[in-house]
Amino acid sequence: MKKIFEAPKSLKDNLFHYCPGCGHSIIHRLVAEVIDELGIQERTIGVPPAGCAVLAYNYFDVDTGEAPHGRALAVATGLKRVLKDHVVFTYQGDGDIAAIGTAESIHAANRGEKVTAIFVNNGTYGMTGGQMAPTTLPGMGSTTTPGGRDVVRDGAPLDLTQMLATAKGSVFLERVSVATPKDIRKAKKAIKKAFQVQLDGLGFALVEVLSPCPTNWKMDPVAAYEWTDKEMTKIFPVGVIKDITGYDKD
Amino acid sequence: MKKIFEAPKSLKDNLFHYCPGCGHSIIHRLVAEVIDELGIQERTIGVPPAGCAVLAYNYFDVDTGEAPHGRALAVATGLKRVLKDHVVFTYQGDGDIAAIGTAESIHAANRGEKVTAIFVNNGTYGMTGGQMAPTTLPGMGSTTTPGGRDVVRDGAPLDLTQMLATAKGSVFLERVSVATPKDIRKAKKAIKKAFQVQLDGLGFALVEVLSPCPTNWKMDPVAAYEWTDKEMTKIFPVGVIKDITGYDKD
Amino acid sequence: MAKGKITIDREKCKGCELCVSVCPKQCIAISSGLNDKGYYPAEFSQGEEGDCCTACTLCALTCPDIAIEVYRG
Amino acid sequence: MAKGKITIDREKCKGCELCVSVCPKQCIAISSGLNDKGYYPAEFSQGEEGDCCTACTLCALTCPDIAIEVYRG
Amino acid sequence: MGEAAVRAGCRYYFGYPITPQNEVPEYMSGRLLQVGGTFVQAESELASINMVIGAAMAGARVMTSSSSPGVSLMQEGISYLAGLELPAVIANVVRGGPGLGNIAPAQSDYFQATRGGGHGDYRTIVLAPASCQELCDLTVKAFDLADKYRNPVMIMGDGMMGQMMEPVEFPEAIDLADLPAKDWTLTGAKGRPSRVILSLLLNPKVLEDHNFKLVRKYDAVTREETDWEEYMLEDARQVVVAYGTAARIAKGAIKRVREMGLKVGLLRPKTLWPFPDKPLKDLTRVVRQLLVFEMSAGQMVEDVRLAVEGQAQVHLYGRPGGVIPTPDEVAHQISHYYYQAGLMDKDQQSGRLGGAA
Amino acid sequence: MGEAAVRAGCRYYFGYPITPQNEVPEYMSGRLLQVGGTFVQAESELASINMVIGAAMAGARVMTSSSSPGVSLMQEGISYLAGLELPAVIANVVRGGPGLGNIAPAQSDYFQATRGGGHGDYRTIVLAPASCQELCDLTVKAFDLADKYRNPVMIMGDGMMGQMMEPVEFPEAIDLADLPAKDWTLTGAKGRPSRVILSLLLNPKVLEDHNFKLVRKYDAVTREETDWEEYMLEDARQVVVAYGTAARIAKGAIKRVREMGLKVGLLRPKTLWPFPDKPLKDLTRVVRQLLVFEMSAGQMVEDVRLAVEGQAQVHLYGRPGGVIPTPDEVAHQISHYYYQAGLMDKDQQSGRLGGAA
Amino acid sequence: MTNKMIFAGFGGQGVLLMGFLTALTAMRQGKNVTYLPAYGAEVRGGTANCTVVISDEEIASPVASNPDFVVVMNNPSLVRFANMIAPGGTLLINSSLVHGEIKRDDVTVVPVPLNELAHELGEDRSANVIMVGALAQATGVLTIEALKEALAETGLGKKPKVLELNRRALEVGAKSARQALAKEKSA
Amino acid sequence: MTNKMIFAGFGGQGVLLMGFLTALTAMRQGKNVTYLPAYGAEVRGGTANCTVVISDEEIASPVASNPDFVVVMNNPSLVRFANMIAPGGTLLINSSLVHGEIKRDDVTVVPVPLNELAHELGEDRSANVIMVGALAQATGVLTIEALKEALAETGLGKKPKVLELNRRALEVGAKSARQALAKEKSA
Ligand SMILES: Cc1ncc(C[n+]2csc(CCOP(=O)(O)OP(=O)(O)O)c2C)c(N)n1
Ligand SMILES: Cc1ncc(C[n+]2csc(CCOP(=O)(O)OP(=O)(O)O)c2C)c(N)n1
Ligand code: SF4
Ligand code: SF4
Ligand code: SF4
Ligand code: SF4
Repeated sequence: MKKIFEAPKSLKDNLFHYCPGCGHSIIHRLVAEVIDELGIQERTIGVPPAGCAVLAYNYFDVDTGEAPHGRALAVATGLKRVLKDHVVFTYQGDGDIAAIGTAESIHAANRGEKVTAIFVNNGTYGMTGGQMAPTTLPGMGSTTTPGGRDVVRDGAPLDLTQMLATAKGSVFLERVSVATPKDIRKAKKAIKKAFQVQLDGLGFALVEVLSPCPTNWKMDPVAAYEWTDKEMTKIFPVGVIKDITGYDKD
Repeated sequence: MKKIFEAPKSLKDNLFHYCPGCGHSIIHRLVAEVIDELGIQERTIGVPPAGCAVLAYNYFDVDTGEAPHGRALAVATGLKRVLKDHVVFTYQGDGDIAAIGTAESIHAANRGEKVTAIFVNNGTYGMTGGQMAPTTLPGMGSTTTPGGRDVVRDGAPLDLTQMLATAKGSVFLERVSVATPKDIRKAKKAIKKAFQVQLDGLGFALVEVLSPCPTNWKMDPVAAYEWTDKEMTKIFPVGVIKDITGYDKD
Repeated sequence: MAKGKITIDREKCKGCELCVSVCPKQCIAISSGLNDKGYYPAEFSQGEEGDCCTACTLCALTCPDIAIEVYRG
Repeated sequence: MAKGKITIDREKCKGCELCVSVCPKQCIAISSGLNDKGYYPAEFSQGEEGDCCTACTLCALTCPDIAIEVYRG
Repeated sequence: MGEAAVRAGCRYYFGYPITPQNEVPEYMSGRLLQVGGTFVQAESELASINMVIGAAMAGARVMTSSSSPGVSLMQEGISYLAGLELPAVIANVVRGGPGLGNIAPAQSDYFQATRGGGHGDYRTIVLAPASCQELCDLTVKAFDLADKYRNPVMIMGDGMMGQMMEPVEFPEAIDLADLPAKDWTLTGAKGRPSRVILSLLLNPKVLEDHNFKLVRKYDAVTREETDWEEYMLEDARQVVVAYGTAARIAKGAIKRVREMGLKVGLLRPKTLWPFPDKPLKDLTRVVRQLLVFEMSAGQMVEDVRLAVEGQAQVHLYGRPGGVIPTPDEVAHQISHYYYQAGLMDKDQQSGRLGGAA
Repeated sequence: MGEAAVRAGCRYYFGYPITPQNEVPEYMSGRLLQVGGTFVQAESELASINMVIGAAMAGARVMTSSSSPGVSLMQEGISYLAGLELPAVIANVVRGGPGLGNIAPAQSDYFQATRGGGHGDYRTIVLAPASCQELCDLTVKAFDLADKYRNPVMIMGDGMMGQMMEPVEFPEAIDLADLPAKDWTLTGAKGRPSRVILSLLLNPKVLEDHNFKLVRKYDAVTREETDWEEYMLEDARQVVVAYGTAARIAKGAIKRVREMGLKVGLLRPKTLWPFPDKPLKDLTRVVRQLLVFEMSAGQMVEDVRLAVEGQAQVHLYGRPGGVIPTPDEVAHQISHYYYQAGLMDKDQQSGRLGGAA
Repeated sequence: MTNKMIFAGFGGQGVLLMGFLTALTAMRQGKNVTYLPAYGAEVRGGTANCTVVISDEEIASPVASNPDFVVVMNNPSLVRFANMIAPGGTLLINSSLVHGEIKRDDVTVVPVPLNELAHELGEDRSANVIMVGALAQATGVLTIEALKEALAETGLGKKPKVLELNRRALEVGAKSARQALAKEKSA
Repeated sequence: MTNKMIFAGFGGQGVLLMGFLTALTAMRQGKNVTYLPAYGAEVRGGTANCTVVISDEEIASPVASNPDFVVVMNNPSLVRFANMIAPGGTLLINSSLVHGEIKRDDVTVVPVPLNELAHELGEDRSANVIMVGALAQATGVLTIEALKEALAETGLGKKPKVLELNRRALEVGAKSARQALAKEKSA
């Protein structure tokens, strides 16, 4: 029998430290598969965030450099400006990219930095134990919103990707999910395109991935994936948000 | 003869330190007139920025508290959360609100802070001597963009107000200009509405005012006002950008 | 008789000429002498007929330095 | 004969049950014993007919811990 | 700490999550709701500290808390707080650094706290509790000092203290109405001229005067508020200087070496700034050997050296990176220097100590 | 400074405008274009320093510049640079503080620079030029030191130096190809295992080892790179300690008092960290009186006190807030302490000094 | 008298709650107590543990490098903590899950078949409470009565039914430990 | 020999350029020079000024609290700087604009009717260059020739026509100062 599914080469053979059912590790795999398929492992540099993915360098078998919380896209800017022919991507959680890193994200996109951002939206601060994230859904529980997020008291979820669409330098923005196998396939396509945009030097590309965090959502994994599919997509509908790449539709 | 035009009460009788023809002083006057008309001088607190308007407390005859560069809306949040029945406004330049203060601006709007922001867009860093601002127009000169702003090299102008429109907590956003007497009248209306929104507790309100900086544009004032009217409005068209106040159209 | 008149505070004026440019009746001109701050301030005149100003307030609305007060009557 | 088969790495598996939930043929179940990390890992069986798996890869696609490899042939 | 703050009249908390201090915002988010206060999870530490500036301007008792990297981000804001003379309480639950470091208990932000990591000549009052009870008491005191001197006050703890559970007696909740009125706050210019709170003083002479005024204030704080604990100093030949968690461990170590007959005591600064220079200097009249024990590569040791002006040997036992030495390890250091200096020879019954080295 | 940086091989500048150092970014925006380098006006100082982190990871010679409040915002990033062991040059053109302060020349960020305003145990090498020529030379040196030690280097100037025009001889531009290769940069894992640059060291023991490694590096820097200027020290009875602009003024003052026959010299630290402890301590064998003159409320004076360990009187003449005293004012202070201590009695021809007080 | 104890196991086994209940009870009994959970990034997928120190005097350090009691809920924890126990100390193990060899003869080993006992009780999740009961028995510092009262202050006793269950769990644990200790002595 | 000079006037009068040209020329003549413009927020609408120190030795301080030469281009500057001049120093004033009384008899006053002279030259904006010519004459430190050469390095001499004009302006200034000084002496 022929092996038709195995771990990508661009991942090291380490066990993930993520919780059972965490979306992060699926997204790691997708990014690594894309790196493999594009054949860019040897010239890719990753910038992991502070967040549950802070140890991403234990998994991605590419050069990686740590960024302070929220500053991944500024660090990536510095890297890419020096290494113009390399591929630079950031991997950031919602708190990282859309709260403390808001300014860095928006201005990197606006300058049209030729980097790829993977934005993992799990609606919570996973690493620090489930505080409210900018993307926490209305009514959703968190350790800093007694009774669940109250839009009047705590503000409404922030749609960073939508905001980035108004930035002139952003070229490709898509929101995807890993809730179902179908979503996972689409997510990979989007990620591949976001890397292709960089290879073609078009500008800033970002893929937002809706990603379950069973631990902080206090759900079992299967329920968390269902909830991602049913509830999260209501506030954060998946689909292309901006595409001025001019690539043929596929 | 009856005096039909004089300085508003909410301005102190100090000579403006602004350059000849600077739009800041017009905007100061408009804000003061609105404060007078709404009768809120005694319960208004202003937050001036770092920028040419850093000395705004020399002019506004209301309580004022200085904010670090870019942080006016965070300071205003602190003030307003304590002084719920007071009126808190920030007065910020484009560098202040849309570069270093991007995160604070976006999140204050997203939380729906019940404050009013006056955003003076003069396309330059006036106070520091004419460096590129996030809002500098393509091709426009600045001391940090040799040959003028080059969109590919320096990024394109950022439209913060448009971005804020995607934030759920923003209720009223309008872009106005002070290039002509007609614009000035409209600007005042918009500013008044933005204060009314706060008085009615609806959420975040912001008025972006296109404002000439003859000094750093290296134009004489009359030319600067014309340029504001003709050129700036091409990239930053005036008009209501978001209005969910439900007020009757007037 | 004149419908309106304006006063220009010589020492507040910075000579930006905006009032000159917006006055529909051309009743404002820049004076030839400097003020204490070193600017050539604007000057108002009712013109040859003595009734130039219509109290339209456009100049005052525009003046960044609130140097202009307008009277009607 | 079976069209496909999968292997599940017992020690990589964290027992999240996602593979169980997506397998259209129900060829995967959670085992009753703990692995060294303290999880109840998933187990594959070809079912009573011995040809449960169609090598659709849905389980592997979903498995967050890349514990599953799929074979076809 | 959260509860103590609420009892001290704190009704406003602005903060951003960071381990190891998440318990504070999590507690405050619920507790402030109950007492009609306001909790805002800011978008960053930068935003938090600036919200604190705003609330302080409005006259509120307000606090934020964070841990090392987050506190670094607040340095501009803290400099403003000091320059604007605003009262506020900032808790730093110090973790291992530099950079991302780790989340283990550390004391390596001592310089940042006591020297001012922000720009300009200013000081923050820095309190260093060593038990949950003291954390509670000093939290209350922090708010009082902040108001009294119109100055930011920092509480330096570490993850250990943040994670520990010890029995605590809470103080009576104060009545906000009992606090002295503030005559400098921004509350709207009703019936009085408008006010301005600023730190922009373009004229150097004016800014210098402001700075000298601050210096006088800091002198007053130094005179009035310096605080420390003395432990077994009466007959000590060697004195350990340590604060916070390190001081607890040092106490345990001292108990051990005392059992061995070594005459060792502890001086524990409770205020890191102002630092207890004088008691240390006074000590040097009889004590010739000091051992500074801190969970850093050596920061407080500078203050100790400054205090004793060469009048005593100052040794350092510094453990950076979040390592928490055991009382035994510290006892080992104590006895090492004790014997090295031949201090036991000076002890009367040196016989008792035989073989203890 | 800009030109010197370019000649030192700096091709990347990331910065944000702030007075009084706007000349640097303005110059770099044009100059780097000519040499095929990259200038990015970042959206803030926070972004700047993090772009610097990225460029340094990629192996470039990179710099940023700012002034006091902006440098406060960089403290987290600087702590990361130190923790990640990345070479980078940061220029601080110090202005009056705290808070917004003013834009006049000041020296009140000394603590921030030398003690590390960020979190954790780390040190930045701090260079303090006193003339335009030295600014140029030390800028080149800054890049070399940064690379040599893989550590951030700070150049501390003030608005005075930033605004001054003095004749300068520029060094030869170095050839980037001549620089030693760096074997730790992120350049893609081609033909080698993938690399990671990180400061997250969750295991306290590992982080402690990292910290101790840093300490050893800092010790090496202290041994090798401490630098200072001596001026008229041979026969001095009083020594002024001052750096940067203050040192220039002090020199003028010393010339004046020398004319009056007072035997006064100057020790000028060129590296603020590592601080020239040893020469100062050595001086105390013959000199009993030191006058620290700094344009702050008193920060370097601590380092002087630490250096001399009580072996000399240390007086402070501190002028914060951007006030620039004249040489005459400093001369007045010098002579005040000189006479107060009766030093002129020890001078042989005291007759010459009659009435000069 | 000072007692230092470490509780260790998988994240999901309620390890921190065991320590918390123990500490709380000691506090209510008027002791000086410190409770120090170890947590953070490393916890994801790893083991969880916490340290409790109970003393009549002020406690110098909440860290226990040589604990008097170690509660081990899974195999990896056995490897990590068994060697740290002070000579003469006690090791309580969840004998349903932990099968590793214990190579020390200077400690008392108390095996408690938690999963079986919990199953008998009718609630698998009460395993941790059973263990606390066993620990109380082994240490002699905590009374079962005090533990029962403290239950209500934790999440373990909010609902009457759960409270009742957990009270029984404490007794089951104490009894099991009593038997094990008796056996150990006679062996 | 050390010469300290302050240039002061309105922002628009090219005050900083005067100082810059002076400093640059002195530098090219091999002197130690410091040039210190005062600028910042306060400039908006206020006066602009800069300080130049020219010396044969290392310069202690680029600040001049008692300048030897003061160039005053407008009235507010006269008020601010006239009293600072060192006894025996020289005050150069733009006599077209500055009319205030000068209350000191220990300084030499050199009035230069800049606006008229510039008007005669055919370029109102050359007033500042004329003044530099006058200053060179008054100080004796700078030669007109060296100034002429330095012009090309500043914005004042990029185009040949402008360069020629400014060269003449320097001479006009020098001449005017010569005349004024002669008058002062004879008075
Ligand atoms: C300056 C700073 N502030 C706060 C933190 C603490 N911190 C680490 S990760 C994180 C947020 C994690 O949430 P998110 O970015 O959504 O990623 P997730 O863990 O959910 O994947 C925070 C607040 C930090 N490391 N540095
Ligand atoms: C932290 C910090 N960085 C930089 C500055 C310097 N600074 C003051 S105002 C300003 C920008 C001014 O531009 P803008 O906000 O557009 O206002 P304008 O002066 O044009 O009205 C800058 C960069 C500062 N004061 N603080
Ligand atoms: S906390 Fe959430 S995001 Fe983090 S590893 Fe666990 S499941 Fe994933
Ligand atoms: S620099 Fe521009 S914005 Fe500033 S005061 Fe002058 S004209 Fe106005
Ligand atoms: S608009 Fe005002 S300031 Fe400008 S010239 Fe007219 S009166 Fe003067
Ligand atoms: S999806 Fe993977 S980790 Fe989850 S139960 Fe199945 S094999 Fe195990």
